[in-house]
Amino acid sequence: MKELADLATSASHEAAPPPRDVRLRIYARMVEMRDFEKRAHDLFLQGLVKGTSHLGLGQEAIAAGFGAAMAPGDYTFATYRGHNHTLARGVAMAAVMAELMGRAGGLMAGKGGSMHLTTVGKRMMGSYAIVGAHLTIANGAAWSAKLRGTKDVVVCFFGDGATNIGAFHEALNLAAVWSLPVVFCCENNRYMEYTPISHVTAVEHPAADRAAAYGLSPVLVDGNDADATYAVAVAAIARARAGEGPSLVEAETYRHGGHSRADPGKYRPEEELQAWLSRDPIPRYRQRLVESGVDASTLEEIELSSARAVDEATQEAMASPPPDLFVVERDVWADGGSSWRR
Amino acid sequence: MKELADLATSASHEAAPPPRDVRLRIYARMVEMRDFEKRAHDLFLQGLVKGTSHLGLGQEAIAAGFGAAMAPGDYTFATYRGHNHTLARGVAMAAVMAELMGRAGGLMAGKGGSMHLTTVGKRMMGSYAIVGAHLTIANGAAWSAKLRGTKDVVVCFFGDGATNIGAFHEALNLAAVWSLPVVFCCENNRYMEYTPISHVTAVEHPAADRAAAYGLSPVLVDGNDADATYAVAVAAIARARAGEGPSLVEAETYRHGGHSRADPGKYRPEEELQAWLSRDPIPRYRQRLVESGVDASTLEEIELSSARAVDEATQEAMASPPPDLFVVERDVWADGGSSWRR
Amino acid sequence: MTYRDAVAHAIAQEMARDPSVVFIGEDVGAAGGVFKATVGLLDRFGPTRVVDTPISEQAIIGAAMGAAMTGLRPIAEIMFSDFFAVCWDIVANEIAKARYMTNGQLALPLVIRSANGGGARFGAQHSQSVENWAMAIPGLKVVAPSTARDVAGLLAAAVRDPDPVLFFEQKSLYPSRGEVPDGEVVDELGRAAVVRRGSDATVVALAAMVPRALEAASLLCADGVEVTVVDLRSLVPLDVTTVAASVAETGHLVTVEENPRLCGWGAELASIIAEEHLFDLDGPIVRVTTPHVPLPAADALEDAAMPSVERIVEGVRRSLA
Amino acid sequence: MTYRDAVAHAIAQEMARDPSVVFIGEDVGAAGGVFKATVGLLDRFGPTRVVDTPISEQAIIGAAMGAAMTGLRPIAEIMFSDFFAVCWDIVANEIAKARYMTNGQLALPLVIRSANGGGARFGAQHSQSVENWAMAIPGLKVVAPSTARDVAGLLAAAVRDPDPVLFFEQKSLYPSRGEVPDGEVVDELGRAAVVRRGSDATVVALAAMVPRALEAASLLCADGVEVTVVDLRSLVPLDVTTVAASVAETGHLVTVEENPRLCGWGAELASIIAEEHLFDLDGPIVRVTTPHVPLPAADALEDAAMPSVERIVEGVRRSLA
Ligand SMILES: Cc1ncc(C[n+]2csc(CCOP(=O)(O)OP(=O)(O)O)c2C)c(N)n1
Ligand SMILES: Cc1ncc(C[n+]2csc(CCOP(=O)(O)OP(=O)(O)O)c2C)c(N)n1
Ligand SMILES: [Mg+2]
Ligand SMILES: [Mg+2]
Repeated sequence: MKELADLATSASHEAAPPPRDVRLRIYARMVEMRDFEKRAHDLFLQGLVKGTSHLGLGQEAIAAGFGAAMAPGDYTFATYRGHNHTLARGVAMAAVMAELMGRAGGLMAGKGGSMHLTTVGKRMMGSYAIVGAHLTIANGAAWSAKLRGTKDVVVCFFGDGATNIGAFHEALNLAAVWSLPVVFCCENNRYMEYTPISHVTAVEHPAADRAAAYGLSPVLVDGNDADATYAVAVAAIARARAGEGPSLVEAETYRHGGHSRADPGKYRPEEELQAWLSRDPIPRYRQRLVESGVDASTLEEIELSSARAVDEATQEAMASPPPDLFVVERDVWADGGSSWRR
Repeated sequence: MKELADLATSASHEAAPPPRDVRLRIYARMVEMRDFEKRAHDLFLQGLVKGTSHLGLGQEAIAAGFGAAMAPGDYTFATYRGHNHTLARGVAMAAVMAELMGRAGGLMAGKGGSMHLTTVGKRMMGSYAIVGAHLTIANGAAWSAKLRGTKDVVVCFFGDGATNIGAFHEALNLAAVWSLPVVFCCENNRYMEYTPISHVTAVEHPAADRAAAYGLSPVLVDGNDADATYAVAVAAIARARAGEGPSLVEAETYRHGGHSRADPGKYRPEEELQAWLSRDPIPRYRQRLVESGVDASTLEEIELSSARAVDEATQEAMASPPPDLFVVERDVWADGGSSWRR
Repeated sequence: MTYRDAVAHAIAQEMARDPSVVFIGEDVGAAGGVFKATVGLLDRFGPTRVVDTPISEQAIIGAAMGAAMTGLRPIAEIMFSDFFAVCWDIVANEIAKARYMTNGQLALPLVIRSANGGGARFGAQHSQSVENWAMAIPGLKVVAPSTARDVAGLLAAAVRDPDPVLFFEQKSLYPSRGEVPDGEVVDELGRAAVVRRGSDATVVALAAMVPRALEAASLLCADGVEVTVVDLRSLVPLDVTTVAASVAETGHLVTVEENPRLCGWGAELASIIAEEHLFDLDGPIVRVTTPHVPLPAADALEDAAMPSVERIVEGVRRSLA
Repeated sequence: MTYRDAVAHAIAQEMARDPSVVFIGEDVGAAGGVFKATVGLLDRFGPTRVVDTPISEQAIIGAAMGAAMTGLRPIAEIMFSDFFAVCWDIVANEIAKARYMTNGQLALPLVIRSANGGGARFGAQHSQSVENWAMAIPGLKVVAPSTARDVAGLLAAAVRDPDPVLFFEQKSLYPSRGEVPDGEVVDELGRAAVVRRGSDATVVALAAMVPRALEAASLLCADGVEVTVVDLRSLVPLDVTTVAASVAETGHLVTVEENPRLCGWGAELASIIAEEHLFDLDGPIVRVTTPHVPLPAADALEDAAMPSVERIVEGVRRSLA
C-alpha cells in the first residue's frame, strides 16, 4: 500500500485552512452523509431498500469538500455511488431516501432508483451507472456553460476503475482541446468492484499519472482530508471559472464497506482496511476542528441535528406510498407520454 | 510545422545501418508499394476500382521498415489504409488488385474490398475500417501468442486520429498490464480525414506524448526514413519477443495525396506539402543506397521488376471475372452458409 | 436542390432561427462534411457554433447530451451510421433513458444525424442500415427521409423536437434531386406519406427503398397491378394509422427494407398488422430485405444483396398469389 | 443445481476438455463473478486461463476476438448485457463481420456471456433484455437458456461452436434450480423445446419468460384452455420449424418477450408466420412484451412493466377471442 503520508504534499496543507463557517458546513455535511448512508444500509437489511445501492462510507471528505467549494450554479455529475454527491448539493434527504425505497415521493418517483439520483433544480445533473459515460456528458454541460457565457463550472466525479475505459480518454482529450470549465475528480478508493485497481492499471496513479496525456498537470490529494479536498476543489474550480480549462484531480480514499449491498468486501486485507478505518475522514476532521478551537457543543449540535434529520427523512420516506403504476408509461417523451405510434 | 530535423535523434542514426540485403529488400518493397498504389489510383480514375480506397503514398517507409523487421510468424493488423502493409507481408499483388476491382480473384473474392485486405496465410490478419477497434484485436492475437508459447509478435498500425478514440486507451492499458508482445505503430501523417490532428489533440505528439500514461517509454521516429523505421521496429519487436511487453511507436510522416479517392487534399498548405514531398522516403532512400555504394544497375533492376510486377498484376486482375453472385450468401458461418433458421 | 444540399439548408435555417442550435462532428466544419452535406455552415455561423471534433464518437455524443440538458439544442454528426456502434452506450443507455429515469427532469432536445446505408461499395463496416438499432431502443425518435424536401422539412422538425431524434440520411440518396419550397419548411414527425395509390397491395418503404418501390410500382402497373406505396418517413413515431388504413383497402402488405432481415422495422409492422388487422389480410405479409448477411463490397455483390426493383415486384406478386 | 452454478459447471467442463479455452472478464476470477456464476474457476484453472480485466469492455471483447482468430477459444464475460453498448462496435462491426468480409479466412470460435434482463430492481441501465440487439446483426449466434440444464448443455455447445455466440444468462433465473445430468452435457444450438403441449394456442417464450408462460398455461388449463409452450432457447439459429409446426396445429401464436416492444424477436417470428403460414392462423398473433419504455427501478413499477402471468393469459385469450 502506498504510504499515505506521501500525500501530505497536497497544496491544502500549505494553504490557509478554510474559514470556520466553511469547515463547520463541511463537517455537518459529512456527518449527514454518514448518518444517511448508515440508515440506508439498515433499511436495506430490513428489506425496505430494494435493488442495489453503493455506499460512499469513508469517502465523504471528497463530496463534502467539493460541495463546499461549488457555487449554486455549478453542475454536479456523479456515479451510482452518488448519495453523498447528491446530499452535497442540498437535495432533500427524504426524497433521496424515498427513491431508494421505491416510493412515490422519491426524487424520481421511483423510476430511477439508487444509481440514478438526479435533481436538476439543484444542478445535480445525475448519477450515471455505466462506468465512464458521464465524463463525456459533463463535458457537454461545460461546453454549454461556456457557449452560453455563464461562469458555471462542472464537477464530475468517478472512480479509479473508470480511468481504464475509453470514454475517460475521449472526454479528457476533448475537455482539454476545447478548454472546458470542467473539473474531473477521480475518487481512487483502490478497488473497482472486487478487483484492486493496481492489478489492472499500467500506472500507479490511474488518473494523476495520465494527466500529462491531456496536457494537464497531475493533482493528487488526500481524499480523506476534507480541508485538502476543499482546497484542491477551490483551486480547480477557480481555474475553470477563469476560463483556464479543465483539471483532473485524483483523490485517494477508501470505502469502508463493500462495493454494493451484496458485497461484504472480504477480498481486502484486514490490515489495509484497518489502516484506512483509522484515517476515517469524519473523526479526523472532528478532531481537527476541536483542536482549532471549535467547542464540543457546536459539534454535538451538528451531530444531533443530523441524526434528527435522518430520522425525519426516514419517517417521511416510509410514509410515502408506492408509486402509481401509470407512471411506468409516462415521461419517455417531452409530451409526458410514451407512445411510439400514431 | 515541427522541425523534422529534430527527429534525427531517433536511435537508427546512431545504430549501424541495416545490412545491404535488408536495405535492398526495403527499397524493393517501397518501390512496389508506390507503383502498386499509383496504378490503383489510375484504375480508379478509369472507373475500374470502385468504392473508395485510401492510399499510403508517401508513407511507404513505415510499412517497408517494419515489414523487413518482422518474422514470417509475426502478425500484422492494419487500417483501411492498408495496401502497403499487405504488400509488406508478401501478399500477391494481383489478388490485392483484383480485390480493389471487386473481382472473383480478389483476396477476399470481392467481399471485403479495399478497406479490409486480409491474408491469414501470410499472417496479415486484416485491415480494419472502424478507427481504433483493431488495436484491441491486435492485443488478442498477442495474448494468444503468449499463451500458446509461440514467440510470435504482433505489429498493429494505425493513424494519428486513432489516438483520440476510446479503444486506443483501453488497448494500450491492457497491453501494458498483460505485458503483451505487441508493437503499436502510430503513423502520424498529421491529418485525420481533412482535419489536422493538432486541432483536436491535447498534446503535440498524439501517441508518443501518451506513452507514459501506459507506463511505456515514448518512441518517436522519422517515418520517412526507412532505416530509422527499420531500426525502431527491430528494437520494439525484439523487446516484445523477449517477453518485455508492448511498445508504442510514433512515426512522423505525411500522405502525398488526399485522405481517400474523393479527396484532392486541398486543405493542406502548399508549403507544407512541398516540404514533405521533398522528403519523399523513396528517392531519399535511393540516394542513400547510391551513396553507400549500391550501383545504379541494381536499383534500376529493382525498379524495372516492380513495374513489370505491377503490370502483370494488373493484367491478371483485369482478367479475373466478376464474382459469382451466390457468394453473397456464403461464409457468414463456419459451415460455409448464412442460414439463420431451421 | 440535392438531398445533400437540403441537409445544410435545413441546418442553416435552424441555426439562423435559434442561437441555441450548435453543430459538431468530425470534419463537418472546415471540410463541409465528408459527404459535403454541411458545406458553408462554418463560414456562416463561425467556429463557436460549428465545431470540428476529434475522432471520439463517445465524446461527441456525450457533449451533445450534456449540452442539450443545459440549454443548447445540439446537432451532432456521426459520419457513417455504422459508427453508432462506437457510441451506442451514450445513445442507447444514456440519451434514450435520461428523461424517463429522472421522471421527466432532464430534457434532451438534440439531433444526431448520420449517413446510413449501402450502395457505395464501401463494404460491411461503412454501408449498414442501422435505423432498426435505434427503433429498438425506447426513448429515441427515428427519422429517415427519402427526398430532398423531406430532408429539409423533417430535419427542421427534428431540431425543434423536444426529444432526442436520430436522423438517418441515406447516403445513396445524397446526389438525388428534388424540389424544396422556398421559405421555411417544417414538417411533423411521425406522418407517413402515401406517394402512390393503388388498390391491389400496399408497399411500405423507407429512404432509398422508396424510389425503388415506386419503380416496382410502375412495372407492376404495366402488368395491371396497382399498388399503393407508403413512404414511412419516420420509424418512431410510427404511422400505423396510414399503413393500416391502406392495408384495409388492399388486403396485402409488402415491406421493403434495406436493412438485413432479422428484426427490421418491417417485422414490427408485420406483427402489428398480424395482431390488429389480421382479418384484413387477403395474402401473406411479404418482407423484402437485404439477406441476413454483412454487406459485401464488390459492386456486383452489393447490388445482388440489396433489395432490387425485381425483388420488390416478385414480393408483391408473392403476396397476391 | 442452480442456473448460476450451471454456468461455472459448463465452463469448467469445457476448460478441462480443451486447453485452448480461456476465460476473461471483470471480477470473474478472484471474485467468482459479481453474480457468483464463475466461482472456483480461477482456483481450478489458474490465472493464465482465467483472467480478471480492467473495466475496458472494448479491450475485453477485442482480446477475445484476436485470440479466437489465432487459435484460442475464448469465453468473455460482459458483466451486464446493457454494457454491450460500450463494446458494440467490436461485437457488431468486427466479430460479426470478420469471417464474411475475409471470405471465410478468419474463424472466430468465441463466446460472450452476459447477465441479461430485469427483475432485480437495478434500474434502466442494468436490466435490459438486449438479445434482439444481437439477433439484428448478421454473423452472431444468439442463445438464451431458461433452465440450469440448458445453461449446461447450451453453454458447452456454444464453446464448441466454430462461430461467435452471444450467450444471455437471464439474471432473474440465476437462483432457479433444476436437474443437470451427471457427465458431459452438450446440446445442439438452434433447437427449440416444446415444454408443454396443448392444442388451443402456441405460446413462444424465451429465458425468464418460459416459467411465466408455463404458469399462464396452468391457469388457462384450469379454465379449459390448453396451450403449447415453446421454449425458443436460441434466436440464431431460430427454430422456425418447431414453432410453425405447432402453429399449424393450434392456429394461434402468442409470443412472450421480456424486451421492450419494438423490433423484438417476437416481431420477427410474427412476420415469418404471417408470411409463410398466414392461412394456418385462426386468430391474431399477439405479442406480450415489456412496454416500449426504459425499465423503471422501483419494485412495484418494474413488476408492472414486465410481462406478467396475467398479461400472458390475457394475450392468449385475445388471440382466441
Ligand atoms: C461500462 C461498465 N462496465 C462495468 C460496470 C460494472 N461496474 C459497476 S461499478 C464497477 C466498479 C467501478 O469501479 P470504480 O470506477 O473504481 O468506482 P467505485 O465503484 O470504486 O466507486 C463496475 C465494474 C459498469 N457499470 N459499466
Ligand atoms: C470510429 C470511426 N470514426 C470515424 C471514422 C471515419 N474515418 C475514417 S478514416 C478517418 C481518419 C483517420 O485518421 P488517422 O487515424 O489519422 O488515419 P489516416 O487516415 O490519416 O491514416 C476517419 C475519421 C471511422 N472509420 N471510424
Ligand atoms: Mg474504485
Ligand atoms: Mg492521419
